[in-house]
Amino acid sequence: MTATAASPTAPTVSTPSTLRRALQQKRLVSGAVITLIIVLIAILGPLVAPHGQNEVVGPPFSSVGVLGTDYLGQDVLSRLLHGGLAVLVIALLATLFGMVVGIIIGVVAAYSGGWWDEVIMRLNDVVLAFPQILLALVVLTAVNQPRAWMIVVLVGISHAPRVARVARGVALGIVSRDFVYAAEALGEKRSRVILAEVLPNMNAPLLAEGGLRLTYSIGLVAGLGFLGFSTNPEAANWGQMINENRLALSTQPWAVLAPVFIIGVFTIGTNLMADGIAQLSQRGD
Amino acid sequence: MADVAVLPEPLEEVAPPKGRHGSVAWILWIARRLGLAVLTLWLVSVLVFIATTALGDPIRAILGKDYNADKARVAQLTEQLNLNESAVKRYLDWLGGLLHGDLGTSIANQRPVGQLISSNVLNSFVLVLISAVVLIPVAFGIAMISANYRRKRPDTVIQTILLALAGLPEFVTGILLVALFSTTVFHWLPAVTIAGAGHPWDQPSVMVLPVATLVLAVAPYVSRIVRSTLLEVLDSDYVELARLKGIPEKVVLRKHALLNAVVPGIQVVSLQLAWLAGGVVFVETVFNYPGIGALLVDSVRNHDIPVVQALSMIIAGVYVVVNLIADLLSILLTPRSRTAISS
Amino acid sequence: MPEPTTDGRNLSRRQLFKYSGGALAAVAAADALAACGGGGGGSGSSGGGGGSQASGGVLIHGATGGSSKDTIDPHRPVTAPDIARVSNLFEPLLFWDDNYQIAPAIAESVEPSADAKTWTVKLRQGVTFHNGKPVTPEDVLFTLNRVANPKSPTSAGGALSEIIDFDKTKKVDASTVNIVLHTPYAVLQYLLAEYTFGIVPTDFDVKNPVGTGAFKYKSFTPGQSSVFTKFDGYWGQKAFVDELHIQDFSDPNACVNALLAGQIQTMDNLPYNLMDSVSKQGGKLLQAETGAWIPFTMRVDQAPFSDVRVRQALRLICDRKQMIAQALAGHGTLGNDLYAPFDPAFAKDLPQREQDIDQAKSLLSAAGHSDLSVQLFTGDDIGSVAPASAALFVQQAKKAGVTVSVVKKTPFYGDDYLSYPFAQDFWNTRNYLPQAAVSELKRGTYNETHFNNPKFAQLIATAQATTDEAKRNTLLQDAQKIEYDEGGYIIWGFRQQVDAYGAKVQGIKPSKYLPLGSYKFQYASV
Amino acid sequence: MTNTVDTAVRQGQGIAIEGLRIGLTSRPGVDVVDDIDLVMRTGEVVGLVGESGSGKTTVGTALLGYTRAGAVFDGGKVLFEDRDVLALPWQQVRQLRGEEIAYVPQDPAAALNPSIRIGKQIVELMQLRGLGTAESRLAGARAGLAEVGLPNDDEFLSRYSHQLSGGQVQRVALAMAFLPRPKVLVLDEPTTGLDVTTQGMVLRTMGELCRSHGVAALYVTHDLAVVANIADRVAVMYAGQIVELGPKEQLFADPRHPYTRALLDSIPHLSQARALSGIPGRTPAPGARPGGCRFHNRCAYAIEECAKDTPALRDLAPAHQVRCIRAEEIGAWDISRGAVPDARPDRPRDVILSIENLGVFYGHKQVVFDVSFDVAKAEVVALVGESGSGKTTISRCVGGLHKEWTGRIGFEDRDLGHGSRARSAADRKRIQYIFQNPYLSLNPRLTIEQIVKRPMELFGIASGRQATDRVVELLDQVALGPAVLKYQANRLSGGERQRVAIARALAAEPDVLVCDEVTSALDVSVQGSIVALLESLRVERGISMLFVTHNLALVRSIAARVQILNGGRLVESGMVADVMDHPQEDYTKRLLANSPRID
Repeated sequence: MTATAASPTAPTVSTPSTLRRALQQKRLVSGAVITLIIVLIAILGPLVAPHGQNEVVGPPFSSVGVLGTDYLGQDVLSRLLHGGLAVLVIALLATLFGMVVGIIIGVVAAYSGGWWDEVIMRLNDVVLAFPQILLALVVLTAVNQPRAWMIVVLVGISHAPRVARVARGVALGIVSRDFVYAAEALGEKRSRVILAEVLPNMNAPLLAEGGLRLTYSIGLVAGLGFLGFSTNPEAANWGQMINENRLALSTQPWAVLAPVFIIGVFTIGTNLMADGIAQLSQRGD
Repeated sequence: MADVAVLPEPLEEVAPPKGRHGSVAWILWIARRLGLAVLTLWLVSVLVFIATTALGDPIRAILGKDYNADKARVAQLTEQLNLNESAVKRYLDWLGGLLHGDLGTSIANQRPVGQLISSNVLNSFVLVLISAVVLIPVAFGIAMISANYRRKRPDTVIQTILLALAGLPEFVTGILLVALFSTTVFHWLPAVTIAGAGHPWDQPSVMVLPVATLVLAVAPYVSRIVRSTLLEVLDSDYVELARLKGIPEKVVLRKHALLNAVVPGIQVVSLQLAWLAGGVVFVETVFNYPGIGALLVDSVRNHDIPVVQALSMIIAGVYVVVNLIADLLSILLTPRSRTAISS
Repeated sequence: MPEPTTDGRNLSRRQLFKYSGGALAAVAAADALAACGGGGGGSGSSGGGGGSQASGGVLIHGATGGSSKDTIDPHRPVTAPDIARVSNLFEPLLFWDDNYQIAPAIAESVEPSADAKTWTVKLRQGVTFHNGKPVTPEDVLFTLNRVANPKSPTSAGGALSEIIDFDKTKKVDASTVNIVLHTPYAVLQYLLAEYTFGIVPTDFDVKNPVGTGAFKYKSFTPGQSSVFTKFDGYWGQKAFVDELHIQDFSDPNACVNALLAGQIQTMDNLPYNLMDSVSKQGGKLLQAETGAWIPFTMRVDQAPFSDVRVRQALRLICDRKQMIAQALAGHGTLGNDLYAPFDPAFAKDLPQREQDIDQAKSLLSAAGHSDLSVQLFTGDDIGSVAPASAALFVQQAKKAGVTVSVVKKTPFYGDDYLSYPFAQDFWNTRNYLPQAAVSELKRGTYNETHFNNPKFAQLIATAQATTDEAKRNTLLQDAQKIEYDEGGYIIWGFRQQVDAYGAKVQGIKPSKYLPLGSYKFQYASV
Repeated sequence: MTNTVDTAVRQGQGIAIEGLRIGLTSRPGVDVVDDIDLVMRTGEVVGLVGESGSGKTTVGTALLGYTRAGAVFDGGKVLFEDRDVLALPWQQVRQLRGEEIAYVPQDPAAALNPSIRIGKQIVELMQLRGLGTAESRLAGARAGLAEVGLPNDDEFLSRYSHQLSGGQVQRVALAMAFLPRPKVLVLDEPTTGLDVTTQGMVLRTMGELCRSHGVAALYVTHDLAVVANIADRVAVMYAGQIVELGPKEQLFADPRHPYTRALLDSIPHLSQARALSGIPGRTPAPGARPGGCRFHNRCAYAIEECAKDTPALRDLAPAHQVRCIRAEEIGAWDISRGAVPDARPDRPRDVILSIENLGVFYGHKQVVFDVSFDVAKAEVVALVGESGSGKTTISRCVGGLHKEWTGRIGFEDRDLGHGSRARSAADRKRIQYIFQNPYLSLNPRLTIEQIVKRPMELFGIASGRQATDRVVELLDQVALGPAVLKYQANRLSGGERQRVAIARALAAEPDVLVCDEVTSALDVSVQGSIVALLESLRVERGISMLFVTHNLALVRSIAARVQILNGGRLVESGMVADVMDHPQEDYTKRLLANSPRID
């Protein structure tokens, strides 16, 4: 607030920078901290786990160890520490994939407008109306051993049409802004208009959507495990742990509740972050 | 088309609403939307057919261990599924049957698919309907309370609880509810659905826990969306004017704000309902509820292709119809869109 | 595990081929078996309690594993709920009793000729179908034809269809049928006692199934439930309850919850880890030894398993005790790579194979596979024990330097079933000859290991034609020695059957044959 | 200046604000408005004038005991009939609102509930309060609508706000406010965004109503010209304080505060071409206001002392108060100061852009019919019309933003393509378009440097380091320092943004600038400086301009020729001075008559 005197026309800083505003956002900060903690657990967990992920330490569903044992007598705490990274990485990649595909569809539809918009969104509706479980099972049947990228693609594809809807909605509000017309009047290429003018302005709502999608991804990756769709059946994996030990909820609840809890906390973290980002974007501009 | 929308040509003198011939416009609009819905369903049917065809040789999957031992069944199933015909012919036959309301015959138990799935479809429909009836006032009520206390303590508490609930997988919610109300702590409610030959709701207490689980799974999301829309509306000029006019806060919230926040709410609720109709596998599993989610998983596992196809089309149909209704409601509740159609 | 083996020895002394006497003898046998089950079982079950059982009421049985594929066809049951249904509506000529011994049922006796080619079936008098029609030889012939028609046999009738000579098989008089075989078969009674051989009338219609069981059909919805009512004209002990419901569950947890909430009275196949919580919350447990096994299968005609040293090495790698302790939560008996433990011919004298990593390593290196790496195919549709034991095997193999990677197939019983080089499977209790016929002979329907040993086949063929039990048992033990040394199965144990029922239920006794006292719900009261 | 609470107000005549201060909840000690004393007597219209950020709306709603979220009453009173509105329990305040003190909103199109029929909205308050019967309320609503010159049949009552035109909505809002017969009326920029003819009509209606119903009215606006037409007394606000207050005639004839004078200097006049000037710098936001006189850092007359103490509002003449220590020293002021001669009609024209028989369509709908005119080198041609006249549409066709047109647009000796993608890079480079709203026309994610540099890179004018140097040069030309290079647009004020937009246009080194209402989103003081900037570009660079505006007075200050449009057709065209002073067509005359004027 001191620049005013120097030059009469030099603008003063009326709004703090985005980073500073982000740090002032309680939701965003607490969400980021929670998320970071879980991510750290997932990354560093294998290093500090008391046992190997497949090491048998006692009878099945017994109270041996901090969180007891699971259906095979493996240590729940160790599996919890081992089983995060794969889930998080796959969920993250799947979210990214779904977001990218969805955003491309949505933005292209919004930017093209008119007839193209109608056709693209109609086809999008068709995909939305198609039961996802069928898609999952087709892929399941088609391949012997699912590879990680297939899960990524499968989960991503289930996100894409939904993201596309959101992205189109957001983009519609931007493609009609004058700066986009300004770029067109200059004769910018369509791809550049989309990449340089439209997309950067969709950051905040898309980040918020991404947070939400990440949450769903984790649920979906876990759900696919339920259908027998996981890359490495014996490796620890939060989603699979829930399914493997579901039967023991009443006898050895930690085998189920621990992964549920950690996924739940992670979800809250990412949701808080998404929420904070959304609020930030509302206050900005 | 986008060009038109951006023209800074505000406040043009608007023609008065046109009278009777608005109904023609409505019929045209509905016809167009129905046409699009049919088109969507047709494309879905193609996808469903391709997907079920891609599932591989259904007979091996159906007979499993018995494939090599039961040649007669192999021949019989080949006959029944017309596997000797070309895929295009099979698709056209199936589509033709579909249009005549003939869903084919289940491979798993040789019953007409229509008869086989009708009770499950009805069960799911009722479950979703009751859930919706409970969900809508609960979600909107919570949103209104939360918006009323915007960013004060009660709002924060409610939002945190909703976030936590949203992070809980629904089967965990279900299992916890069962433990709490049926088996471990209290013994108030039945744990699972035992329908016998009738319908689950013949014994209304059976419906309580599944409905509660579904509501707990969906309400947080709906409520959060409605809350944020409400907050947006509460910041609007017309709400400010209503306050400056001296309208009591309760009336402002109920009449001025809610009326305008309800439309995005409808869209969210409709999406969630469409999802519920096809995706309540976990809840149906936990409560042994005989609905279409469980039946679909089951049929896919059995490679009961006619049933899978029929259920997929029903789920797609529900999605399309619910969307159509939601769009219609949104337009009816938004005077601007409503009058735009009739003029 | 001493009790079951003792039982086996006792029973092996029995004269198995001849059943005589009428209803009285049957009742006596049943009593004797009840005593065996209660006393000799020693599995800690609380039995049925006996005492005064009240009539009336409805028994709802919860079963997992059902689906819209459910059937009520007496000759095509697949899943546990199917079996529960057909076991109560229909009855075969003979029963497997609770101790896995042959007992008379609709047939008073079934006796072979000296060459084991002609079998004389004497029907019990006064047995009627649910519609009141008495059981006649024509019905038996109709049923035989329905099950084992050579042109389209059911999967359960495959073995029968290959040996029965339908041209010569005939009614002798109003209560006698002669079953004539193409080739000698000394253990036909085993096949006739299976639950898949329920006798049905000549005008049988699966839409309104009529049998001779203690319950008669009322309604049936695949994947959901079926309702049966008490059959007042039953020839044996009439049911206590008025109605029997068999309710499908897709999730065992839901089933347990229903039991604890008092919504159902019995459930089969209780997951082991839920035993504690059921008994803590007032449910009762029913435990029974079985001959059911979940083997690893190695294709003997495909490298690296074509080398017998590799097969033996993998058998030595398997820590059987850990398998039982972890995959079966301790509820199982040790396996010795041999099946049919209740068969009188069971080769119990062969030394118990134990984990021996050093021996395994040296075998592997001798075979040139010291850093063996193989894929193990498994699937959820085999049952929950399979993926668990697969996971354990991966760890055990690591100790011997063998890399096993698990491939989960969905469905497992799909196109590739029977051609997996290294996989898993499950088998229910069966005696040796019928089992060997389907899984260890070249023409066997389920020869998943592709075992094809001429000497073995010769031994089996000779045994089939040998009516003298002692001689036959010697032949079969020789055959088992071959499997023990060269076979493609790793049989690490036999699982224990655990079922649960409500506190008020009485009269259910453990059975080695099928869950919940072989699903004989007529003995249960609520 | 603590006196002046009119005794009349104490006795129940009108309403008075006394020592009002409103702060921010989030930043204690920071004021939004401060030291406000203002009286509105019965039957009197007081104009409250200020630029954006001055706090005028905050003062307006304070009369109803209302602050927006985030603001809080820090002190002072609002006295109404012996009661202090700010001290009353909220139930009573609510009771006052609407019935006694009514509010007419800024943007009635947004302020009327889109989901409630207007008939219902008009009577809603009375219905809730149980005033009158259903019939009497309906009759009142009909009478009120008739009073504001609107139809009052059932069909009209059952319309929704979006089915009314802007002027109609505003008059409905007026009728709604007047229905409960309030004693005080707060009008918050009620005519912003309306066409001049509509604005004139609304203003007349409002004036009549205020006088006939004897209400005390506060008219909040940024438009001095409007105030000149309607108010009895005028208060000028700057940075949260009233800087000058006096009877209208006195204030316009003899403004004593430098800010009032600067404001008046930046207003274009219909009757003469003025060289407009802006006020340098920008209005400080709450919390960023300087100590001492809040205007001192932008004031041409400031001396050292001005920065020391906040001056009080003091009496200069009866009823004329000013908040300036140098009010007596700064000399006389003449409204005609700064007039320049109109462009000379006989100057030779070298036509660069010619529009011939232009017809424009949106789909099947034709919106512009057979328009022909041309633009010469270094000449500004104004396109003037009300909303819907097609002026912007024409400019968009010229700028390559709209494709569906017939006829010919000639540039030098060749025809321009339909839409920018159909034009050569050279044509795209040489015709640059500047948008109306600088808040929308700059990509908020890019830095100013990136924005201004882009046309140079695209057209191969400069790149890299060289381009950056050019950017600095251009920013300097539009009076922005190099400090803004790395800023994003959201850190600039509206005027600064519009300068960046102009710099972007200049970066392409164009020969023709198409300026679409480039000043209408800006405050008058900013408008003045933008106009001055454009004029200098024309003179120095010989750039031709097509200047689209609704503001006739502005045309006089900037353009040589004018084209008057109505309903997509050219109504009148010619030299600005000719058209303004001797309009031929009725439409032009009506436009001129309705334009508010100070002179």
